[in-house]
Amino acid sequence: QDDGKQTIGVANFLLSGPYFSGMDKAIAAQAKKKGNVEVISTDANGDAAKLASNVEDLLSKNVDAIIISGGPLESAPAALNAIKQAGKPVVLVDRKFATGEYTSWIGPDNKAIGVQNGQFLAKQLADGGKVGIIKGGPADNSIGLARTEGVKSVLGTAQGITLVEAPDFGNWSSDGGLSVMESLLAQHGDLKAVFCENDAMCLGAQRAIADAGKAEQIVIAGVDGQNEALKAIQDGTNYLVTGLNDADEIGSKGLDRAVEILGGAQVEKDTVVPSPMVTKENAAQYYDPNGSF
Amino acid sequence: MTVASPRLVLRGRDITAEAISAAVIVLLVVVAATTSDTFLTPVNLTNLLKQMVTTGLLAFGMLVVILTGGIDLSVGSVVAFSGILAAGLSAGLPIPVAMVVGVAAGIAFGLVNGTLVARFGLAPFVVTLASLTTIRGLAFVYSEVPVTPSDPAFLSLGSAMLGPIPLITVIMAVVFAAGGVFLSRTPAGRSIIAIGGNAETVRLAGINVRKHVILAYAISGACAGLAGVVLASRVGIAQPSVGVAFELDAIAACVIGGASLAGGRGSVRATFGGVLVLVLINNLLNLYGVQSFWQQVLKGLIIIVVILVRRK
Amino acid sequence: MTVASPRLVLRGRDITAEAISAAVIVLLVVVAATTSDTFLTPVNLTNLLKQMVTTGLLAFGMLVVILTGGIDLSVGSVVAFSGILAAGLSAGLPIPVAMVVGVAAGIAFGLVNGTLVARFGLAPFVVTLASLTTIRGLAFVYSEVPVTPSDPAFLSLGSAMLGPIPLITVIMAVVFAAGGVFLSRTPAGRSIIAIGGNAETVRLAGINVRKHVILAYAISGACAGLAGVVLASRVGIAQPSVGVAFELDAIAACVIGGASLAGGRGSVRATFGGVLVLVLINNLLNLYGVQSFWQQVLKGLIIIVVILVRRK
Amino acid sequence: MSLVLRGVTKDYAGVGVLHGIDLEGHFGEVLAVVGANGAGKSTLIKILAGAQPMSAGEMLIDGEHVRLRSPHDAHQRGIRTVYQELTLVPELSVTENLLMGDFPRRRGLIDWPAAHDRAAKLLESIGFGTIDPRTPAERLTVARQQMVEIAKALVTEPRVLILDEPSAVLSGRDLDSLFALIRRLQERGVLVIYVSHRLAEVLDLATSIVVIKDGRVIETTEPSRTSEDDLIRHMAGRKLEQIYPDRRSEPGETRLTVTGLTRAGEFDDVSFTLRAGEVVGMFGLVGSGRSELARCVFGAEPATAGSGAYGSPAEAIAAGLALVTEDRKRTGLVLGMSVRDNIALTTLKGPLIDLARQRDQIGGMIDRLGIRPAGCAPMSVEHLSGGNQQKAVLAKWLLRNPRVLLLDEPTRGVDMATRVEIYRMIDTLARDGVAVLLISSDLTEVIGASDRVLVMAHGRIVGELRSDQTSEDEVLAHSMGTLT
Ligand SMILES: Nc1ncnc2c1ncn2[C@@H]1O[C@H](COP(=O)(O)OP(=O)(O)OP(=O)(O)O)[C@@H](O)[C@H]1O
Ligand SMILES: Nc1ncnc2c1ncn2[C@@H]1O[C@H](COP(=O)(O)OP(=O)(O)OP(=O)(O)O)[C@@H](O)[C@H]1O
Ligand SMILES: O[C@@H]1[C@H](O)[C@H](O)CO[C@H]1O
Ligand SMILES: [Mg+2]
Ligand SMILES: [Mg+2]
Repeated sequence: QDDGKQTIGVANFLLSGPYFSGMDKAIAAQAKKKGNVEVISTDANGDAAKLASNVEDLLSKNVDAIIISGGPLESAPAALNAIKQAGKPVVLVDRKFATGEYTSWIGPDNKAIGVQNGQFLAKQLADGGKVGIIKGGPADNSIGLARTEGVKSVLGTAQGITLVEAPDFGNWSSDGGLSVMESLLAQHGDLKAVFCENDAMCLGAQRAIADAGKAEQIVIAGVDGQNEALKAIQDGTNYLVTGLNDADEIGSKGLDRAVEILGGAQVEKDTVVPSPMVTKENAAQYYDPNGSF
Repeated sequence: MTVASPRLVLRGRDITAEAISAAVIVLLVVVAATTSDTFLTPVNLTNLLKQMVTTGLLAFGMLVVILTGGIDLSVGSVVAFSGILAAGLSAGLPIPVAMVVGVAAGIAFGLVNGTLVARFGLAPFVVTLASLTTIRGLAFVYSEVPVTPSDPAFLSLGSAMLGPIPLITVIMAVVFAAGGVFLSRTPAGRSIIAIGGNAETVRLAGINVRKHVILAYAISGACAGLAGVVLASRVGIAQPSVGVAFELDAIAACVIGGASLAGGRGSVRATFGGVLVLVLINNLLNLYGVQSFWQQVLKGLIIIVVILVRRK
Repeated sequence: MTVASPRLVLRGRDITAEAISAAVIVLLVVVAATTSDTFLTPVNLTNLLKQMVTTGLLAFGMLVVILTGGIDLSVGSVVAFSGILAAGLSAGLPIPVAMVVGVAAGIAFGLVNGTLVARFGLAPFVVTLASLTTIRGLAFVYSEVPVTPSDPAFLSLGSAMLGPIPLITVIMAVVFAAGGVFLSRTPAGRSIIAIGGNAETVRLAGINVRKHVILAYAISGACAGLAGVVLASRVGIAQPSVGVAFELDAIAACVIGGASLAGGRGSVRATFGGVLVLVLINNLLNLYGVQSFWQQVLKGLIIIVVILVRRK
Repeated sequence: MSLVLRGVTKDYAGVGVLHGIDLEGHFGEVLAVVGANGAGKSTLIKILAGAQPMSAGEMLIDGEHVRLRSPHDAHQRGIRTVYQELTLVPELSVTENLLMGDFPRRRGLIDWPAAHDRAAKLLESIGFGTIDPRTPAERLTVARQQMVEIAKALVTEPRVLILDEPSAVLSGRDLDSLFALIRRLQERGVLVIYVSHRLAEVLDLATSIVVIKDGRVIETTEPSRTSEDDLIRHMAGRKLEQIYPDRRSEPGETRLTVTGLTRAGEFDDVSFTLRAGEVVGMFGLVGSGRSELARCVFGAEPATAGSGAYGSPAEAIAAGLALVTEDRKRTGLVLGMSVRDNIALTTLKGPLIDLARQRDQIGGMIDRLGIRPAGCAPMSVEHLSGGNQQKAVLAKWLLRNPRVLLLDEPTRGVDMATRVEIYRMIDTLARDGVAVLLISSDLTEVIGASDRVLVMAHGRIVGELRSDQTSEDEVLAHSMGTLT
């Protein structure tokens, strides 16, 4: 501490998703750039109690600040309490906790992303049509819910548009998106568009649509800006749009934020990272074939 | 703990399990066909044919292991590893070679599982629970992020059709047919079944028990590897996180088909029936638009009802 | 398949399993203490004490079921259901009452599992696999969204300390102590063990086998319910999605402790040892800063090594 | 004071096993039940024990109608049963197996020292005092497990004690203790129902004898009014001309040479040879190491020293050996499989098994050995009676045309008529040039069916006698170490 070196602990709830591991990497990379910041990363592997004890572990190692990447976890009051008691700052990235005290949060406006997608699709389907929605799940995942809510807030009232929500969840993964899309297609062969709560599911859905020979008929809208999705958009496929939810940017900004706080700066409590709409026109600008996510 | 009920016997073979499975399937199909407009549409039927492949392949491999009195919990992780390996290697190797290497990786994991069980006498449940963890870790170590094969030919295995039937469904059917012959007509197959009944008796009959147990796990590994390659090819993206809890459906299919987890008892045909039951349940609940968590509630209850009905 | 190796016997009791577990634990502790500065710090030790609670509670319940020759895969879902029920009810009921109801829900699920196994003779693996699915669904039916108890007192169970020891660790220790007495010194406990060895003999001795099997599942349900309540209180929020795959660690703890999944064999002390082994592995890998995916790889391998060492 | 059965019938899934059994037993009596394999003795006993419901008929105790709904029901009425199959919980101690469910307690908790004490006293009082009550049942020899089974039935003194072939695994002093025990119980007014294929001991022990054939009582008699031959005639429905064939062997080439074979803790420095065409008997008291020796020669367990043993069962089989083990349920059969699949185990040939050929071959062997019921090939082997299961094990090995046949207690639980068939078969095999080792605890058999007898005691061969020049007394004396 005297030598100006700072240690920042990262508590990941679940690393085994490309988005989350991408964010973890971005945090580490940003720390390296700074030179005097060391990062200790932990993974709770989806266990809320383990997240709490990982946080306690980090505190016992006397880290200067903690970054929590909560993923599908809705909140962690006890962990936040422990950090507060230890008098350390905590920065949340991506996931804003529903309850509990934190120092600062950096993440997307999920509802806004949904609205943006909704508006794009409304324009695309000027003549109306059926739009499928594929959710990630489970039912308690408010990030996904906010995105779908955003889409619905626009398309639900749009002229001539009907929404069909797949009953089953796509589990945020490509194979999940594929099989949910297959079921959706069996019942609604007349879909004109599909929205998925993230790109991974859209990529699976795109396969199912192609297999069903409906690539000409159905357009796709996603969220995240995952490499494969950006490429598909850039290549001019029926994958038309995604709302950028940049793991790299959020991760590195999260690290910056923690460092600023340790430096004594007065910081904004909640920072929304803008989620620009990515389409064929601007995809090249965001697509980095060597990026980690 | 229960009293034996009457059995159906055909040419000396007890076909009660098969008959009940068949009845349950017919019932599900009739209910589905009469209550849903979508069920009998070509699109939905093709969906069904595709959706049974992963569970089907895993269930056959699982059955072979279960027959020895073992269990293979690692199959979901093998699916992930083999898929991502094949996808990754397809960048530098001819696609068929990459896919064969993916399946071979599954066989290798099976050989390790089998050796730990047969050679060192460790409990199959824990061995494969540990390898579930290790192999999942290895899949992420190989690539933390999903791998998308650049050559679109990687997708052809997963999307090709033989007439109205998806190629991968044909592959699964071939596995089941060959597996049926293997278990009923070859010395190795008969030995595997007998080992599950009484390994010591089999050993004293001069049969190499270890070799056959290892073979059983290798078969399961091969099926899981194949399922992983097929899935990656079908989705077009190989993910290290895929396949979590796949072992559960595979085991459920075997048991719905009347296999005994104590070993020695189980039928290829009835296991296939078990796969159909699971796939039909999922399909039906989706067609009816049942909410995801109510689907879970009902799926569990239906499984209970099915095994209550087909109970000996 | 292996030759029996020498056994350690103390006053007529075979303590080989306990002795080997103890040796493994001592080894892990010595390695940890000498190679990591952090391991012996009070904070880390407290952490260890807390980390063992969930797995510990589940492992004890699991052991009781395993002793009967069964298995309970539903515990992770029960953790979720009981936690969210207790948190939800705490809005209207006194917190202790809400918590007791949460545990009672676990018992109720256990009774259903046990009845399906004992009364209807269904395979425990599939019964509890099905109830795993159904109960998980019910947790979401109860509340789709996480429940945060408004009264901060809900958190006190999870955070209170008795001197240097967390209250929840004390609770777990009491469960193990009482459980040890139950299994070794009460007729019901002995009957449960005997049932796993040979249910028919127990029935012939005029002991109600069904009742005891149901009791075993109820105990597992109670432990899972308690673990769920404790977890919700410790995390401060109850989520219907928690507890996935918790059953695996619980089973692993029992088997590392030498329990036989065929039933009749298993020790409370050695199971606790198994819990310690798992918790120590996790803690060590964390202390050494091993990357998450490599942690999984190593965890699986270490489990294999441990059961190889303690193999009979 | 009596127990009466009237018109008891039993069928399994429509197949009749018992057809109207009438039977009367008085307290203070030893009622023997004899009959061929599959006659229905064990089934009858399961009904008496409350373990199986009767399909029709009635049961009266002291003139009062009783319906047994469960074994527990039977226990409550003082009826205790020692089954043909061992029923101990292997993992649990002898004490616990004995007292199961009825432990001495202190402050609500089981008092283990007191429990062990009680178990030790019980074992002592019935003459089985050498068994340590703290030992897990699975670590006892089969014979000792059988004694524990008997002790278990006596924890609370029964009014009716049913013993289904208790002597099949006992020999020497253990057998004497059992007989003494039965006599003591009889004197105390217990009704002992005793099932055995060993007719000599039946005639010695019983006060009355019931012969069952094909599920019917065909004779009720007393020892004084009958003879072994008589009983056999009733059981088999025909007269058995001669029990043991005349052995007149001219041994050929040496087929097996065992030299200095040792397996630490089991047997020590054993040497013997088996030659083509001879039948060598091997006698010893229970625990003398005969089974271990046979298993070791066959390659099932490794030897510590010496030569003559094979490296694995596969090697032994390839060299023409066959081993019929002493415990058919644990090491001879795969219980869940059909009779056919069991018999096929030693002759699996690939790549594809010729099912038609297999069916013919095995059908022929089933006919040759007269395995009952007819057409049992697709039946689950666990539904066969004990004796027929034993024949199925034999069939499995005979299918391989072995050159050396190791038989460990091949007639355990086998009825007299079938025994005679087995002796004849052994004789025929030997005449065809097979070398046979016949391990048996039945003195008469071991001398009667062999050319020479090896006697084992404490893991060593302590004597070799020519069968036509020795006596039961002499062999027994060798085995007890009173002669050298
Ligand atoms: N559960 C069952 N299902 C069908 N048949 C059975 C069953 N149990 C016994 N049997 C048949 O009942 C008949 C009588 O069997 P039981 O065991 O009573 O004979 P046993 O006289 O005791 O013969 P052994 O001397 O060989 O022990 C046999 O033919 C047997 O195959
Ligand atoms: N008195 C005894 N009590 C318990 N175990 C014994 C006793 N004597 C020998 N043994 C054990 O019995 C085993 C040898 O028994 P084995 O089965 O080979 O003998 P056997 O002569 O074939 O008798 P059995 O008729 O029981 O088969 C050895 O493991 C030995 O340690
Ligand atoms: O915001 C993230 C990403 O969209 C990811 O794809 C799934 O989890 C959410 O938390
Ligand atoms: Mg019998
Ligand atoms: Mg023997």
